[in-house]
Amino acid sequence: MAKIVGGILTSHVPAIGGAIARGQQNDPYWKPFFDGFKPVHKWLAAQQPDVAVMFYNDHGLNFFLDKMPTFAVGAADLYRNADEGWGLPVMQAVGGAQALSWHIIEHLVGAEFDITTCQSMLVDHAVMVPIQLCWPGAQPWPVKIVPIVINTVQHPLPSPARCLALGRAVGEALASWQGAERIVVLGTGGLSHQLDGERAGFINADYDRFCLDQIGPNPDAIAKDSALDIVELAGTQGVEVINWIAARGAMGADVRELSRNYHIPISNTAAATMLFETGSSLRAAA
Amino acid sequence: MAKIVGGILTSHVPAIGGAIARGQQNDPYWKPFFDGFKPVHKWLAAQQPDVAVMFYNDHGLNFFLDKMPTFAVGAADLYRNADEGWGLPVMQAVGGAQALSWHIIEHLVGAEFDITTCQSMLVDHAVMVPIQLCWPGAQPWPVKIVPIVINTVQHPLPSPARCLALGRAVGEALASWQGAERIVVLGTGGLSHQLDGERAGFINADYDRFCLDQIGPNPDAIAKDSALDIVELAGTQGVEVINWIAARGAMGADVRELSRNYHIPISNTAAATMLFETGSSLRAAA
Amino acid sequence: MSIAKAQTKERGGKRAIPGTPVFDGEAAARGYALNRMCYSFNDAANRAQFLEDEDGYCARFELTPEQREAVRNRDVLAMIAAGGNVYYLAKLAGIFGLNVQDVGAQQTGMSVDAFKQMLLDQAED
Amino acid sequence: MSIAKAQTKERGGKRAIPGTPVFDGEAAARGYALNRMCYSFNDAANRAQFLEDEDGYCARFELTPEQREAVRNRDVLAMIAAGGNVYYLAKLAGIFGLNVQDVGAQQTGMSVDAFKQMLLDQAED
Ligand SMILES: [Fe+3]
Ligand SMILES: [Fe+3]
Repeated sequence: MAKIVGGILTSHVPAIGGAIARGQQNDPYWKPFFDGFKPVHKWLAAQQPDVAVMFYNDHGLNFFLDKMPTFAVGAADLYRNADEGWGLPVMQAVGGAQALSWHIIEHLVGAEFDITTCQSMLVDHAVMVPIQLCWPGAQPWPVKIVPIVINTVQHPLPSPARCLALGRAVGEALASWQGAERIVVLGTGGLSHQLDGERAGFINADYDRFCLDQIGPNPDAIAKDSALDIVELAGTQGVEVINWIAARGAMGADVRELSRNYHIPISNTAAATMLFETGSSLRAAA
Repeated sequence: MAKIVGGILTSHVPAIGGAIARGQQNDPYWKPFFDGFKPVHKWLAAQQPDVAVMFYNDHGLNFFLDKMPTFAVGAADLYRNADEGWGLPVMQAVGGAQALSWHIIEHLVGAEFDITTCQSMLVDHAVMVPIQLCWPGAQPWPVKIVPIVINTVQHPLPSPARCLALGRAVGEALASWQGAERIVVLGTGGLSHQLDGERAGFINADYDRFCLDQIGPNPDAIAKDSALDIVELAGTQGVEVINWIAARGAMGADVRELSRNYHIPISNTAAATMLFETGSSLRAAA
Repeated sequence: MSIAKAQTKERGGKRAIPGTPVFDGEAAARGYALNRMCYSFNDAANRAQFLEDEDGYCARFELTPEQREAVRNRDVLAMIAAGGNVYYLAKLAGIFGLNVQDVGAQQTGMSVDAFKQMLLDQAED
Repeated sequence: MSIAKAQTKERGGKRAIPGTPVFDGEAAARGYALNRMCYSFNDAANRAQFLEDEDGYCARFELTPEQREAVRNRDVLAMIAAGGNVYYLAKLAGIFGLNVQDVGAQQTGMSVDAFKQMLLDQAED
């Protein structure tokens, strides 16, 4: 039986990829953020997950407005990264956990989630930056992925409550998967930031603290707000926290926070990283 | 206030488009099918709808397996037809009811339907054949459309019950639309047919009669079966009847059947056409 | 409803409907290259290129040997066994001048005339 | 939660959040040509073509006069007013060598240094 070993929530700011490419992890500007991954590295070395189920949003690499899914699930055996137009190095492709993808898809459609299935898909910095952060320098990447993409670009966005329900349905699918994989759940994006408009540069540390405190024990408290509420509270791109909400749903009912890091600013963003142990791994340890 | 004047359900077999292009409507093979549209023409001339909300499935023109939505809603102001690879003449583009599309999209996402929005989209014979059947020779086409695409290609398909719920949610959106349009709902595809496998040529007149009898008064009776049940009962492509189910949902609770036609065979298909007056137009007439 | 469903079997935990391909994830993963090639035939220029150089065109889309063989033999059941989906395969059949009756006849082992007659014989009146 | 939401106004029945573009259907319909052009900038060859012949490139994507003017002036707020979405516009900004701090400074009327300092000043510790 597959096992959900835990979950990682992290920002995916493109500039982090640039800092990695330039080896700036220990520069004063970057060190407070990268240091947040030390407990994650230690935990991953111990847990050795085989598969990462990743909730994120595409930033105009794979999806355009001609076909913009609310929720998309990858079903490929390989996901290529590509040029996004602003100079990040193109990363090595990452393998897909294809059979698990189809298992999740069958469960989601059966549970009345109207997903778009993607048998070929490019993955952008929202996948590649977190992978580089979790497994720095690893080649080939030590995990296969199931990418799950949430629309944060074109309003109307899915409600945070719907994202939480999606995550929980993915968690049910993982719980019923008969493979032997060790699975880690990732949610990428956020926290508060806004790139566009006269309010560009907006950061809301109070709201971010609320999210960091609630996402583990009480994600419904975050998910009760509407997507537009979160745009107002966290900024136009801060709404990417819906990826965290969905990922949290997939972790199952019980989680224990193992580490957290919060740092302002990385680029225009309040950057955060959290690590959770899940109920199933807690039980295994008990 | 917008008004839903009625609904039309019809097969969309590509060969019908070929027969129209060759002017074969009165040939003995074709006449029994085309004659079924006489009451539709008379009714449309009286009702003069401005907008057609069309539920159909794409046949590999606009969507491929790289991005295959369960439900997609068009949001363009113009929809082009294109070469599908087997020789049908390319039809004149049809206008889009763009503001109504976004109204429907807002309502559907708010009601937790995880649709894909399509701001540019090619429409295939499943749109153009029914339009030619309803408005023969009209140039420009007298209606603008809202295309709503249901996945009948890649299993898992949405459950028939989910399709009915989608249609009902679209009906709610139409009922709350403040525009002055007269709206007709179309559902295209079916009835029983199977193109592939050793069972190719399968037709199930008993099941089709059941659908024709129930779709008006009791669509839930059809929608209670699973998509695979319907594949078994109606054939691999006969499952396109889920487009009819969704369209029926959008017509509202009360409909009155005005005409029906059923004819075997058109190409490999049991071809059918139904015309319904909707509750709102019944009330207006009363 | 009084219609009895045809006998179904379970195959690897999945429902099987005799003579009826269900294009699920497993089939789709197997068939991706073939279906992608067929999808390209929406474009007349691509159809012409295929007719000019079938080998080169199939190689460009990285068909599996099984898929290449099925295409070479114009064998629709073999294409389906190799993961082909009929919505896409129909575009390939069009290149060969085959319509859905021709394709149906081939899959059922009938002559085209017999297949057409079988369809007509299902008329109700 | 004790955080008071910022004041919002209704504008044509829609919720407005001050200084905060909401990329809804209306904006998207207005901005489609501009966003489509920006999406093309994922491809380095397209970025080079734009730099070689900006007028021709914008004409090919049928930008509206308002969009063309906003691009000519490198005016991000005007691009957004013309329906641009920042996820796509960021690719255009990249061509001009502007990062998100440059873009933020321009939109807020600050110098880039002041904008960066504003970000740093929000640090909590
Ligand atoms: Fe992001
Ligand atoms: Fe069809």
